Amino acid sequence: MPDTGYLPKEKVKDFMRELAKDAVVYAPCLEGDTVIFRPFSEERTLCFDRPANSPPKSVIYPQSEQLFAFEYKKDPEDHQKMSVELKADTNVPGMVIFAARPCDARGFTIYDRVFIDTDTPDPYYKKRRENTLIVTLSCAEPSPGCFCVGVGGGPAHKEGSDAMMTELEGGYFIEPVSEKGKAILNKSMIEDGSPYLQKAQEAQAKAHEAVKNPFETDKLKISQDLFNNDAFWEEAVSKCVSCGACTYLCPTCYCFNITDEQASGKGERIRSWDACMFFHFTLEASTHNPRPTRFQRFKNRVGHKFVYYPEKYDGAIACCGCGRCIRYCPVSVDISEIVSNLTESGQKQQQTAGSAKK
Amino acid sequence: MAEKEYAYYSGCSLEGTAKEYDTSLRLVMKTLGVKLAEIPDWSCCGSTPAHTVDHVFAAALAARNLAIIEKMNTHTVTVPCPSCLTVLKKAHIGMTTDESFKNEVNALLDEPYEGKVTAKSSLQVIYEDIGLEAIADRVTHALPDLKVVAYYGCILNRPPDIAQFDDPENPVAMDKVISALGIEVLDYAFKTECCGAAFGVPKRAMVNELTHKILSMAIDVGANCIAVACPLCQQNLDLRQEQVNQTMGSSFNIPVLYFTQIMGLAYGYSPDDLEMDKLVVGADHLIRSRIPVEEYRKMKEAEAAAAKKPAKAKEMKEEPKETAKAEEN
Amino acid sequence: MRVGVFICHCGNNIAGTVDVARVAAEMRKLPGVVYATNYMYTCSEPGQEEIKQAIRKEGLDRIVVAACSPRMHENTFRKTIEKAGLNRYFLEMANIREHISWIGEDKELNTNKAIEAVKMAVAKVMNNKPLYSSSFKVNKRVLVIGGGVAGMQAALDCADGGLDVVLVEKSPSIGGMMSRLDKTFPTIDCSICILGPKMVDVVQHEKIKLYAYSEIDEIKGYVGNYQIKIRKKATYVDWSKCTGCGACMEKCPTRNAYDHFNFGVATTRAINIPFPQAIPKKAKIDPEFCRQFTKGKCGVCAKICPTGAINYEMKDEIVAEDVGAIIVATGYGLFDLDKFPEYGAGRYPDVITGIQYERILNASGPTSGHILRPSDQTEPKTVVFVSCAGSRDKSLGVPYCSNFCCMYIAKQAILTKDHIPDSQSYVFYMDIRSNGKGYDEFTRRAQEEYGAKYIRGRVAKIYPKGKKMVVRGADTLLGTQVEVEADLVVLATAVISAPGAAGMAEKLHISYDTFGFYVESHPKLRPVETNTSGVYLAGACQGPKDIPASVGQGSAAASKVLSLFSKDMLESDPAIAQVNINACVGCLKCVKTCPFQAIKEEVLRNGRKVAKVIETVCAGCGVCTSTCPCGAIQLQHFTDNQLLAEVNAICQS
Amino acid sequence: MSTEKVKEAIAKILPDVETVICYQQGFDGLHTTPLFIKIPEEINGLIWNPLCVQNLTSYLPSIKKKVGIVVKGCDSRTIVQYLQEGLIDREKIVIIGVPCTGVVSVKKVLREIGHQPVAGVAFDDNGNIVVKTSKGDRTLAIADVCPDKCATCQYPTPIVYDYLAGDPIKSDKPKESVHEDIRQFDEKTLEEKKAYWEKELEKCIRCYACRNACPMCICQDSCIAETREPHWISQKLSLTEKFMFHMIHAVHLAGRCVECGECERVCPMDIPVAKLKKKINTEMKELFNYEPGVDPDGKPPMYTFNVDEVKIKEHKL
Amino acid sequence: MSVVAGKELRIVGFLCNWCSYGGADTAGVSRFKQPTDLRIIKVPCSGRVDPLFVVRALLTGADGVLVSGCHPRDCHYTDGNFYARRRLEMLKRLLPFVGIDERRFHYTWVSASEGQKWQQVVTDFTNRIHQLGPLHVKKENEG
Repeated sequence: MPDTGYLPKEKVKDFMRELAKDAVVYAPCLEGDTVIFRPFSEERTLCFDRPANSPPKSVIYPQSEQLFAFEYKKDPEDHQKMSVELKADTNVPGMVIFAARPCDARGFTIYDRVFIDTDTPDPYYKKRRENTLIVTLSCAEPSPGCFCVGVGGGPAHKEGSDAMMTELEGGYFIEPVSEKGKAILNKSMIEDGSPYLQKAQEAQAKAHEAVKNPFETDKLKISQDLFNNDAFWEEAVSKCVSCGACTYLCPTCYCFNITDEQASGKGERIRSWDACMFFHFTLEASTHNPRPTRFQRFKNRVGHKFVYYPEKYDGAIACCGCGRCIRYCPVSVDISEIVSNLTESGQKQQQTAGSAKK
Repeated sequence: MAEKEYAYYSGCSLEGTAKEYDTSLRLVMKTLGVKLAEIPDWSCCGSTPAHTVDHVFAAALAARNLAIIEKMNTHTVTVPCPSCLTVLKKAHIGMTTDESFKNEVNALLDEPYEGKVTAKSSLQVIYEDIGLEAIADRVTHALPDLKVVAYYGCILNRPPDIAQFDDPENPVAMDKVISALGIEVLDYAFKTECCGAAFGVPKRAMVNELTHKILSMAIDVGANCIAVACPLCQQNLDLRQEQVNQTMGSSFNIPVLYFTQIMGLAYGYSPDDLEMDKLVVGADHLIRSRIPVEEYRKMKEAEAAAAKKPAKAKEMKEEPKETAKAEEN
Repeated sequence: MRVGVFICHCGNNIAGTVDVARVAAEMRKLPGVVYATNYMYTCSEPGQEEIKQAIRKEGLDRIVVAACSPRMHENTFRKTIEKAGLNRYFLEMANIREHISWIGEDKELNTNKAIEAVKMAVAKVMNNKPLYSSSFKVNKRVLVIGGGVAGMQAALDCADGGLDVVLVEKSPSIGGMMSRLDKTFPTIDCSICILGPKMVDVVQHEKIKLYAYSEIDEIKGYVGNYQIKIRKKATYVDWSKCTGCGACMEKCPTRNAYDHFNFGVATTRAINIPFPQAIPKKAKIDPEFCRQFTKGKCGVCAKICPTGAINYEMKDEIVAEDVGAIIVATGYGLFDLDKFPEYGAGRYPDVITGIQYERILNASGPTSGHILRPSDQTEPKTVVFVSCAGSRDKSLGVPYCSNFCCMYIAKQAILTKDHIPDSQSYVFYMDIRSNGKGYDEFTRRAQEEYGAKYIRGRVAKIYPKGKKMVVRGADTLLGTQVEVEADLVVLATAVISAPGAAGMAEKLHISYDTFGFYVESHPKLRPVETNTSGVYLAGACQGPKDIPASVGQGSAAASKVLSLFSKDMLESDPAIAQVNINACVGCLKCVKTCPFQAIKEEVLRNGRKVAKVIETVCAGCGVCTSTCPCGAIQLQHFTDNQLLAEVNAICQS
Repeated sequence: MSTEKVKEAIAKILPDVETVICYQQGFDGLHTTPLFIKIPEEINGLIWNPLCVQNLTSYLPSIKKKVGIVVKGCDSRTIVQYLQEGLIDREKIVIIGVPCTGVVSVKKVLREIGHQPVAGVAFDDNGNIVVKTSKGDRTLAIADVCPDKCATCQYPTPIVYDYLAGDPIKSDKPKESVHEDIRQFDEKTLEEKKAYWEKELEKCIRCYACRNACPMCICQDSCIAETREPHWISQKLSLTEKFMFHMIHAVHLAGRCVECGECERVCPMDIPVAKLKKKINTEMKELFNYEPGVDPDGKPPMYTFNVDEVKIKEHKL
Repeated sequence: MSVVAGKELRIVGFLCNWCSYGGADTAGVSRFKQPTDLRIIKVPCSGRVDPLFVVRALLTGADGVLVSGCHPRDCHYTDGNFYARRRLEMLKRLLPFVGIDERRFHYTWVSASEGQKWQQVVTDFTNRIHQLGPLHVKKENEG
């Protein structure tokens, strides 16, 4: 069996149909102008030419999921006695995320550290993660605002992918990354990829060249002084409207909330995404809120990605540089600009600018 | 002013026994600037025994005409005969308030009726749409001898939820219209008393008694003329007077005119124009004193001057009719 | 949470069409419900005792009673649970009688509906919070609106009980309708002779402040603390100077002013004192007729007045009074003749109304008590009375009985015979309603001793014939048409609500029925209370009433006020709006929409603007809660979460 | 041209105010982003062109100090509405109005250029925007890529201002055209409309960008979409809850929405949420002849009433 | 437990305490028979009814929603129903825009004395909802 594969463009749909035989295949589909990961079906319009508006994170980590359903049950003999019946549906079908971007796939590795590589893995996430095959499509050119190379990724970075496709003139060059990924090379539509290896490598290198690194360094060094300076944050993000677009579109944001919903003695426990940009995120029962202002919340978002998470996980940055938070920000807040201002070199520039102020 | 246009549903009486009502109405409407549009291929209104037998059928007869009118330029129809009017309005109201009734009726019709027609009696059109001012404006002749009571009969204003016009117990429209002509109208308590006409054949004695009451009350209040707006009323009060006189020992000789005939007289039409010759009790003696308004005014002014009441002269000019009445009293 | 549910059979009222045992059994399955039972009469003493015991024994902390309407017994059960140590607001009622058992025919559907209704109540009660009343001071003054016999009685009783009374009467004299009557049934004693002394008592009572010829402009506030604005209408006579000598009235050249007191039976002067016994006995000018006003010159009264009281420049004056309770005694109105075209609609002078005839009979009336018919001032020999002129007639919008016409017709028939011994009275009637003490005997006397001929039937038409009025009607007992040639016809016109009754109700925030009569709290058990606490009803403003009933209600209303004022402090209803200052964003939209100006802006120490509810002013309507976009202001006991719990109980089951 | 006038005006007012809110270049040629000018040196960062789309006024209620702000005609309606509702102190705001002939919808440009990364943007004198991409330049008429609100704009010149940078412009758009889209949409059948909203709202990710960008969404941190007290909706991502959230937004904006279109502009999932609010505005106009943000003395119709409502007829069963 | 399948639909009624709830009581006291579908939620005033309650009910399972208050000018709280009228009319006009038949939502005025009117309102509205059939706005799309 060859190490790489090649999928002619005209066979893409056949290939997806094949995959869909024993899994739900999520692929970027066009709805109006919006590209969204949807379960593949014939009537959908596929769109591979730009990253989806929202990443495929909800496939493995749904925006809201029922952890379990509960029902209070009375003892028929003694109505004073009551028990709670819990039901959890842990059935997960086989799933394929198809044509996600490398950054989207890399995002899952950030979740894995939190949800799986721990003493108490999260069963819901783990099961979905294990049941999902991720086939990515390397980026041919950068999208507005994206900066994967600045955070250790790249347009053809393979971390998190099970297999990666690279678009060539007549088809897609396929590189398996994991064992799971290798299996797809067996499918009948896949041809031998070795004749295309060189072209694919060239395309990948060219794409890498085109992506700008806003930090101008591979080793980000955040200035602790600046990071802990409230005035910096107040100045930097006074325009932020504190919505959740950045976090909900982020392939690496994983904060969640757990709520119970109940009526007439029945209900469910729901885990749903939460966003540190929301006031309610840190609102305490006492009505005290340790992060009442927008800049404090914004600081947390940047801090989580570039300071706290790396501290905990051997320097791994919890940002994949997909650029969605910049592209879709209602007020065009640019996290890459803020982070580069936070670096020690950025700090120097700041100081020169700041001294000019009154 | 743009000419007002109405569809005109004359009904069968006005083609026959009440031809003079039709003639006088057309003349008056012309004078008042109202165009009466003929209704093509109109048929019986249904005010036949039909409505005592089958409501749907009776309504269908009426609705056929309404459906025709609905296709005309104007959706308002004027109806001189109160019987026709009642039936048309009843069908309209029934069909616009009860969907299933509408469907039942329309099932009998070739062209369905959608409920867009407004039916008004000719009196209502003259009283409400044209108005007293316009009525008075066109008067050319004074009729100083006329002392009128208005008799409305039983169905012109009733039942009130169908007629939707004037007061069912004490109607005033005809009184006001005739007053506007400068003609004396007397208060009359039997405006809506039953004349019994419907029983003219089977219960003649009863009808004679009822008619007698109506006529004698008119005489009692000092009237010398009865104005009506219904072919059946006219026929009953006029034609039956002799019969009443014979059976009840009275000696009535009081003309019963359509209000449109009275209007015609005030507008200068000749008794022949108005087909007054069709009256059984003639009205010639009342019309003899007819005189153009200008002359009448001058005459009255002269009388007043002679009576040496210069102070009153002013008022007389403004309200010659009032003064005339006051002096007669 | 330990909820107890009590399902009432209400005898067979509920149990007849609802399977109450099944409802209770279903409730026992409900989480949170630890106790559910059904009982024959939950509102009875033992029924309430059972609730109390269950609370103690089962440790219940929330109670649901499924029974009749909460409008009926909510207070009963609130007190019950309070006695057992629970906060009264830990009660919810499910109305399974008026809203279920009495209106649904299918027992299965009813039972299911009852189960849902109780579930809704359980869902709500689990969201209930304990609420505590606060107390506030009461202004122990009372406003009485209307100086008729009911209002006077109420004012006197309150004043005798030691309260300060403000009595407002819109006409120039107190006395109301009763002061117009000649005699009263069934005793035939002189009306003004028994009313006159009461009128004097009112004006002389040091505790009563009388505003005659005044109207209520504005009512603000709440029970215990009302702010009233009274409009003293311009009389153009300085009443502090007027001695009531009547010289002005004698000399006034305008003789054709409409005589309101005599209902137009006679005319009066443009400056007049309404009647000899008027209280206050002061003159007032009717500018509609006064030449000084209509023609701009005259001034006779000003010249003649010995005390110089006339002031043509006088304007309405607004005075403010603060009171703690209000008694409404605004009386009634009467149908006009123009409602009856078949009776001539007022065209015939000899067809008059009962109250007009009352004035003709009255010794101090325009004919000095001689019965003379209006058209030619001759004595009528045949008088026809038509009862139910408008009353009990749906087509005229008066389907109800006017209550006292049967009686006054009998009285007037008797008086007619007394005045004119050779007269004959006829009475057309539908039914004779004489259900008071001595009343039936009285109507019989009219027939048997005074020879009044009673004809059972309605009058179809009245028309003139020469000098007579012909009354044509049906005699339903004989089954014939009858015609009576009368000299005078008296119509017992329908009693209707007082003119302006609806407007007054709106000022008072009390409800009125289709006919404009004010609605009492409960037709049987709270007949003088209204749904607005601190506002009470007396007399015919609540419905047609004769004198004894009006007087009785006047006293009853007074006793209600006296017992209300027996405490120095009143408890406020805690079911009012409350602001969560943490959630409030200070947009103050609630301030804009509050119908009571009960919300104001408050600035917190950190400079943040928030809304603040003035507890005593808030009436608990909840308009603010549905205005507030962020749910920061919540009407207690009807919070969003409480109502949503009910919605969810219905929709998400 | 206007840019210089705006800069002049800012220079003039800057000594009086804490900060001036205006625009600067964003992360790429197509995007602008707010600029808060505190010192004169920062004025150079200002840009003024048809890409200055954002309604900056939404920052005003939360700023306590005296500020200056640059507004277009449409933006000024927000200020008028704030004044009607007493949400800002007019004394503390210095308004630099800029007459505007229409801005550019970034979403529409991206659609036109096939969502290519943009290298640069220029404007010519003929009302065109020239977009540079790796695949060449693309010239688009601004009128073709303006937001829908510009196509029927009635208020090109700000309604309130202290300084006007430029000459007033009169609207040449017929007044009836404003609600034409709503009327047309309303002609669809109930099923079509239901299907339409189900499809659109299903995309919602409840990021609340529409809410937070909305200048009239004054609750912000207290929004009942997130609270448990009161607990109107759950955090479940069901269509029902998404629907409910957007109905809350619409109903809370009844008679208040100034049609700035921010909710729709900022939606990362391209949901036409402004339509719901515009529908209510159409009805407010019809029922109460009320248009939000036009008359500083106006009264928002939901916070007042007439005893006799001329246009509200009792509904029969 | 739910509405009786096949016989009933879910109708939620918001009734003001002073007029319409009393009117429903009056109808009950007078034994005016009515369909059983309606579930009544008592509110102090129709002005308390946030239009969003109606939306919530229609979205989560109600087939029809009825709001009834005091007649205009006759509000126990003077103005509450005037606000209600504006808000509910706004909602009534918004509903069809999002594909909900406005006939499923009715608001009206019934006083405490109008037992007969209440019977008529309940009967007619229930009939109307039965004619329209069940509403299926509810669709659970778990994300």
